[in-house]
Amino acid sequence: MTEPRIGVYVCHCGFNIAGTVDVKKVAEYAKTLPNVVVARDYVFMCSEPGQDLIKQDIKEHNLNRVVVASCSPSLHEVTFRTAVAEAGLNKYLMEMANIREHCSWVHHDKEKATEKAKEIVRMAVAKARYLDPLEELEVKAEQSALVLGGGVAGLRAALELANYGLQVYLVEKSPTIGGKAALIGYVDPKTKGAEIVSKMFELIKECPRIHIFTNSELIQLSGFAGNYTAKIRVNPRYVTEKCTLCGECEEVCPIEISNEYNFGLNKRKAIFLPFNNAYPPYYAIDHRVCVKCGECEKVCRFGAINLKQEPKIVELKVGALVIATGYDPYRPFKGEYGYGLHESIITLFQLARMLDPESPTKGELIIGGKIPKSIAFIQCVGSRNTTPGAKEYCSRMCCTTAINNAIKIKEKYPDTNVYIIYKDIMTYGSDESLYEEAGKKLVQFVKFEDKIPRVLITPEGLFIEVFEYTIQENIRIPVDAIVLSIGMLPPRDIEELIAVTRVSCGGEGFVREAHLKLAPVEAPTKGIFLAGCITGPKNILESIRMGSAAAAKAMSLLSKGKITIEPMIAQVNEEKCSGCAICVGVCPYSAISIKNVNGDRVAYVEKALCMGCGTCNAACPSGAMQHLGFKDVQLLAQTRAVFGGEVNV
Amino acid sequence: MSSVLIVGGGVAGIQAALDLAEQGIEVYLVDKAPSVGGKMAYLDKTFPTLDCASCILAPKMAALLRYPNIKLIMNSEVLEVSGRAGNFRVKILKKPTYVDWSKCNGCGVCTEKCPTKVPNEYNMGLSQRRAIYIMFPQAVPKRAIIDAEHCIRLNPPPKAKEKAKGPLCGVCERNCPTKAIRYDQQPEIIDLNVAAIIIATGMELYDPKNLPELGYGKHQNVYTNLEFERLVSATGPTNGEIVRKSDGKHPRKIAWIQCVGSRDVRFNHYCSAYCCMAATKQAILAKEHLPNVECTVYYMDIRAFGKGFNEFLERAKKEFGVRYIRGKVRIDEIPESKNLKIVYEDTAESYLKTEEYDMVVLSMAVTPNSKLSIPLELAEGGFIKLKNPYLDPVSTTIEGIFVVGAVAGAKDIPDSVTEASAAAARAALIAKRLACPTPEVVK
Amino acid sequence: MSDFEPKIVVYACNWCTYAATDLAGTSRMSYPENVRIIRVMCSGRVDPQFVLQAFADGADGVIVAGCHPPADCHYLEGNYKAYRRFELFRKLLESFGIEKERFRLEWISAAEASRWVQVVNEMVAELKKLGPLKKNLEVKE
Amino acid sequence: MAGGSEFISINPSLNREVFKLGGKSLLECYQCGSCTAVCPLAEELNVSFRRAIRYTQLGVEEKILGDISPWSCNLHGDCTDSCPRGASPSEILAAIRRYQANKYDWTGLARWWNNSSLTAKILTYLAFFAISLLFYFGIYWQKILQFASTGKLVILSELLIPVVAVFVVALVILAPSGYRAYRFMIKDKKKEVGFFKSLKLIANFFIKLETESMGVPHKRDRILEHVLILVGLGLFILLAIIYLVFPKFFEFEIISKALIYIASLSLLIGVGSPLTKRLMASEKTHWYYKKFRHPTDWMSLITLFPVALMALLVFVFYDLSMILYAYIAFALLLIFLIPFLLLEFAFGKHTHWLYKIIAYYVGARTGYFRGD
Amino acid sequence: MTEKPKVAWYWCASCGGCEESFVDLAERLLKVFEAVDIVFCPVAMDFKREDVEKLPDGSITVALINGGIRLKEHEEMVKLLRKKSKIVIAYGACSAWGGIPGLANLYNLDEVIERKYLEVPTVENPKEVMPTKKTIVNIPEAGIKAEIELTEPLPVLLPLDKVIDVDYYIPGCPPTPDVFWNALQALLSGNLPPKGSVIGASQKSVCDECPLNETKPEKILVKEFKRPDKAMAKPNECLLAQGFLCMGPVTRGGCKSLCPQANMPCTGCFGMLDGIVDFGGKAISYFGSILDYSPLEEREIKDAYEKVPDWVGVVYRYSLAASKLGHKARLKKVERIKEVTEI
Repeated sequence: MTEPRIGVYVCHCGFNIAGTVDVKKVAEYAKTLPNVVVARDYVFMCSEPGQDLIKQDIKEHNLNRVVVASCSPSLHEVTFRTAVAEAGLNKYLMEMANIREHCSWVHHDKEKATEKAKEIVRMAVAKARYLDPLEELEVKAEQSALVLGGGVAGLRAALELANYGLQVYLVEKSPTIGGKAALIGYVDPKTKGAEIVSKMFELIKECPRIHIFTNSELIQLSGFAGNYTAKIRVNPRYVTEKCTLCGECEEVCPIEISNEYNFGLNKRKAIFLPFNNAYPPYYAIDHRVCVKCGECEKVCRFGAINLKQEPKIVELKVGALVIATGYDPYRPFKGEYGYGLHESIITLFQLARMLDPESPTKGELIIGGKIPKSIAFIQCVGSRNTTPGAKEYCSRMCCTTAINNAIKIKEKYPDTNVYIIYKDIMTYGSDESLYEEAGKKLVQFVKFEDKIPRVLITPEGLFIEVFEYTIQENIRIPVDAIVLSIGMLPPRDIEELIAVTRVSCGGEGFVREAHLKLAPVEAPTKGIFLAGCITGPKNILESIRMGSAAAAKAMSLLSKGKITIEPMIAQVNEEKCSGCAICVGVCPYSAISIKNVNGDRVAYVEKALCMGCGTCNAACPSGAMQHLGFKDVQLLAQTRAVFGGEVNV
Repeated sequence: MSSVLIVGGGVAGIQAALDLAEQGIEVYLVDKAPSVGGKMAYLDKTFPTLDCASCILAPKMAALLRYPNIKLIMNSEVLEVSGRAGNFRVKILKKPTYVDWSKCNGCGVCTEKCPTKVPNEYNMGLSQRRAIYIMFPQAVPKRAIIDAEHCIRLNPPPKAKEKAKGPLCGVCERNCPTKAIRYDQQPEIIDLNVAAIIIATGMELYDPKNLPELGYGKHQNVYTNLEFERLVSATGPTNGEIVRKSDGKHPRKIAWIQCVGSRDVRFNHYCSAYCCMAATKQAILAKEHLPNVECTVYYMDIRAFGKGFNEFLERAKKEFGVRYIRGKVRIDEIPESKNLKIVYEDTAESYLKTEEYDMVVLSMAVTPNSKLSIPLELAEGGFIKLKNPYLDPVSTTIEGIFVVGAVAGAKDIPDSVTEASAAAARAALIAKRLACPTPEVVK
Repeated sequence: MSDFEPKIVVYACNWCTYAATDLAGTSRMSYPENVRIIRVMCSGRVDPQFVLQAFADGADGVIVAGCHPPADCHYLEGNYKAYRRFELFRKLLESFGIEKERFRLEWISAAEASRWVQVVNEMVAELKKLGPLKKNLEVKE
Repeated sequence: MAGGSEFISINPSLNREVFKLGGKSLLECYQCGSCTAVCPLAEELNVSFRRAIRYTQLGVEEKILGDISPWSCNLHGDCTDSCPRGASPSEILAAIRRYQANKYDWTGLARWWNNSSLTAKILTYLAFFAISLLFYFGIYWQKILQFASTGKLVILSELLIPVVAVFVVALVILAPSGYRAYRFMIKDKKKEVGFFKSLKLIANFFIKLETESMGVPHKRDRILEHVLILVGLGLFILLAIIYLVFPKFFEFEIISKALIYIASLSLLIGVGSPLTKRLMASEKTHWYYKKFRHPTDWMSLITLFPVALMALLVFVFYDLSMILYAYIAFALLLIFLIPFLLLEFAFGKHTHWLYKIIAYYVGARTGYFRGD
Repeated sequence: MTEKPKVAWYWCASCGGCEESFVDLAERLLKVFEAVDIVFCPVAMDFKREDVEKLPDGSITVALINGGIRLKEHEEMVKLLRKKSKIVIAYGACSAWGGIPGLANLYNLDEVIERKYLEVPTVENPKEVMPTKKTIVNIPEAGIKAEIELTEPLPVLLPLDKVIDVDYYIPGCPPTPDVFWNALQALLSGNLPPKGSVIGASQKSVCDECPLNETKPEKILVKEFKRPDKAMAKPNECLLAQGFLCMGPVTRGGCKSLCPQANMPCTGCFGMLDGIVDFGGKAISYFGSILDYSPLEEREIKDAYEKVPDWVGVVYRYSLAASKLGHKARLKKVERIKEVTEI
């Protein structure tokens, strides 16, 4: 390294600095510091002439480091970096000494403030001596994105991205896209989830840049923002696009299982069509239950069934990943509010499905074989710590959904007594109007607090015993049917998702966003975005918006065709690194891994993932990991300079 | 490539601007205030993480300045919009700031020298600022502005004007190190051509004076929640010390009243969505500032619906001992002590109770800033109507105009930020002429 | 002892505490001259070695300051790493017989300029009471 | 939660019943308690109107029957003004009162009467009128003409006896109902306050409450109307009894005449004022005078109005020496009065004076009044 | 054949283990003797101080010094050797960083002396006989009358480089024969790194040589810290990942990871790597980093630390005297050593 030649520039900032600090003296003092070639003061360093002064000196005095003693770097670091860069110096060879916010503005004693300013300059000069030139890196960004999950959030994100001109791969685990929105009946008093989904399918069909993989899952993800390589396993559907939906195969299929697409309200065969408008519009064979008897193959007149299909592995290059794998409905344990013990105790999802005209009951409310005269919704099942199996969080959508369906019931069956047994009604925002309407439609609300309601199954029928909070009495309500308003759980396969994508989980089990408030659709890892209920319970509108928002983030990332990587990140000295792997565990962004170089374990920093916090540097026991711009030697030099010492490392 | 206009520089507007600018699209960000930041800039901390609001907002505000393709048009409002998606013509009225912002460097000398003191809006009138002022220390852009109404030079008191021979005062002009003061600045009309517009004008607090039974304005120690937020904020009028307006003493008992103006057919039918958690947060902050203070929240339903909210609520109850009482209240002032008597029915115990508090905070409803010069259809509650939120998220009834944040429905910060990004995606498609504006047309 | 001016080295995280020190400046607050601020990106970057070096060189006090836990940290949980390291570090100081008042780990958010001023004032007062550290550390030959 | 015995079974159809009895906004209430908080009575009276509404919503029959709070309500309507749900707690409480009254009534007629449709009510009245008309203008007509010819208004005991008898019958019917009401109300409560002290409490309460209410126009009107009706009816009954036991009193003509005029006018104004206000009701009219109120509310006034009018006419005609007309008016008075006493007084809305007194008494005795 | 290089070997506050390591060279020892002349070696040969003093300045090619500087005598001797030697090597952990005896720096000298002469359980000293600077022995019956002067202790134990300039360091407690051999090779070949370097050992940490390094999980995060006296380590599994306070990551390699291979956590006797300024400071930094408690679990974090009673002993076992603060701790005037005693 060439001997440092440092120029120091002390700013008056009008009187802001010069009023309290003797800037001339500071500049004089700076000249006495080792390696300082030139030191000047000027009235406004940030002004054009001030900047020109620096540029001129860089050329004249052949400076290779610049220290500007003025205001906070948060204000003008960019300004001065640009200035030195214009003079042909690497812009990271500029260091600022904050003698305004940290000195002149907070002190009044001119002499002491001047002394302090000198020391601040000395510290900055000490650090400057060890500054390295750094280069911003650029990597090419693939113009494609992978969307995981074909629910409304994923579909929205896919549409947005495809319209933007990116190639989109939509990977869906089940044989159809559409997710749960397609199944849950009315999402508001006028709109059916299935309608929204079918309209989205129309748009998807129009879009040539969306490639859909159903029956598929992501099994491996490597690389970094802009350059991910994703491996997709495509499980066989056994039915080809020759299928005409005639349905003959379904009749001959000997296997019958509970139909998850109707939330268990009826049964389906091993070869089945998930729902009427399913997309892609072909039958599928559930490979988990199919016994390959071949009956369907025999009966199919169109030769659409091929039982010899094998799983395929597809490798995709993508620039960004949108995770929208949604949620699972809460699974009440047997006996939780009588669940599983009585045919008339059902879940909110089943009820909502039932009220959909395309459900097995054709939209009729038939529970336990009859139309109930009295029906109760129990809220917060699986949420807000009500039962031992419940989560602590509120599932956000169940109150609104329950009330919405209660209104539907009241509209259709005005004589049915509808009770909603709740803890707090969470009809936030404009959904409050539903709560209001429910009152007008004579839906009854029963509030409980800490004591949870109990369901009694007696020969005389069902009863709910509840300690009513607002009258502080135990009451017993006779009902014909009970609907458990179940909340949301993180999807069952979230563990695999985490293992593959290295996103992390919050305490409640959902994926953690980069920042709960200001980066709600970004994962901490650059290039991975989150949409829908994967980050926690949402309603359908919020999920859709999140789909668009996640798409916007991916667009921003990929729009320039390349991704710039900040240079002030961690760097490994492979000569020193012993591969002890301590840094791997401390990195909040999973940017560090251990790799093998010539048989030696060494840490490897994925530059595109590193955000430059430096915690790995602090943790590194061998000094092999260095945070560029804040290296040990730089910070030690700064520390020692407080006391006039020199660093000798 | 064409540009996008964003109306409103709150957190939603900022987010949308950053998302669009990152894609290389030119963005005009218009705000009626002299700084971006919106309501979030007033907050001390945010729920449920108790993140310091300025710590997370200020970097985003500062980031606006780093994009050469973001043009901040502050202290301005939209006068007129014509044209259609892809080619809107917009007229913007830029009101005079009386300071040449290209010269001003926000050093603040003028604000120290100015002789006129007026109530500081940023601190909800709880402290004073000068007639020439910088909106708040972290303002972006950090530029001074003269409040013409109170400036002696621009609006001289009639008597003084008669006596004086020449122009009055002029202290700021004399002291400005960069010679940026322009007393003769005139309003300016800016014409823009933009491809899409994002409305992010946010919300205002509902006027508490509409609820006389709560005595706001009449009783000194009744605060709105935004006032309390300033009071508890480290950058607020008391540097974060919670003291009463009437006697400057620390309160020992504080009550929060929920659903003030919300969920009430007489005022606003909707739930304002943020206030339950905001009150919980403020109660925790009060406990942190004054460990012996007793905090009580009078609520109807605690709406702890978002991520981490219920956990936050449980923490408030268990860790901080915040008391939650379900019931609506009436507030009477005790004239001698200026304490407040809250009369309520504890709906658990079913009879009328009265309790005395030193301070009462009203969790105000929000009302949308939806009175715009753009003929957008409004929905119930005065919120801007969404055309088809399921298929065309964040689109208004006019093609190419999108709406985000609280002006489209009361909501909290993450939801606003999400919508802002969503709108950025939709606007980007139009600005880059990549897609037909609305999906219906695709068919 | 009255004219003893302690020297305090501060490691301030860029996003919260450094912003708070800036805010203290822009708000024209006033505090003693005894502090020297070193900017790091995150309190999780601060290596206990630096603090040891500062003490060895003659610092009378050291402050490591970052964002409030649990969630203020710009880098998710750097502040907690700092917390874990410096909790342990305090044990070393204790064993070395260095008064615990000489080292502080503080959480100061970007808005808490007044908290920053308070911390500085408190620490300067405490250190003036304790006297210089260097005196205790010199090796008598 | 212990065994099932502690649980109160609810009556799911109760709320529908109250809904029909006029509690249209019953289920709009979301239990905020602001009705109690703003109620001018609540501070003095340890009752929760909200809870009564809640019991009704849920159908907790055994609690609602003994709840004194609906009877404590004076229908000031402050709650209705401040209800965030736009519901009308006073209206609901009135409906609950009807429900309670139906249950207190031992004959079951109240229930029939209150639940019956307007047509049924009118038909019932018409039947009464038909019988009475037949009696007075058929069988008794000759006698009337005879009296009229004397040129003096001789009110015969036999003419008054049916009135008093009907009144007594009404009281007899009411007495067990009142007792039932008392039993319901006193159940599960302890007598904590002495008898006289409780009377004092009630008096204090009334004076304070009514003094406060006099400041608000609609409240003042309402109180005055009640006072007028009470004075009018009371005077009439009193005069009738006096006439029967101490006819000499009527020899002090000026006094008796004045009393009679006062009684008639009070009654006329007391009934006419709310009736006109209701008929003229507009958007801005206070809740109390709105049109949408339950038929029983209308009936109680409509049926009383002719009584008042006829009573006045009797003496107007008499003073104008139109004796026959006075007799006819008197006959009509009786025709209207008897069904009024039998239906409205014994079963209808007017029973509320009795239940109210019982409720206040029970409230005072069992410590529901807070202090003096 | 030219004159063989002259080697001096001196011990200060040392246990003798370093000399043992010399013997451990085994048959390679012969080659050493072939290559060098030993001119001074109090542990094995009878040379006196005067013999060294007589040598011309700079005539000793290499002086190997082990042990920390505890006594005035040590100080004098090493200064003398410095004068006479071309190359001075701090041999072993004690000489380089103070070593185990350096831990005494946690206490002031009085405490150390009290501990040594009175408190240690194996000492029986009812008369509280303590060392004095001068002892006058007067036994007329035997006709003995003498004054014995004991050398004075220094207030703290100092590593060699705090007293004289040190050219090279050979680390270890003791240095393994291989390390010593490597260093010798380098010295003899003259192929030497810049002054102040560590020779004979590795430039990477122990982990690099440790076969257990491969067994590490992806992320090393532990819930508690274990010590070998309280917990049994699972064999063939990284000790650090199991929660043992293994100093391997921060310690210079070269020992061929002897301890971890024997299922004992590394104690750090090879000292720190280049670029690290304080061994213990760095060690706590990474121990603090791997403790896996999320925000708000302050109690658990404190408990985890409380379980280890002696953190200084763990992280500064060999380097306290050379640490930034440790060698300066608790200095007080020495009172327990009296000037004179008479027997």
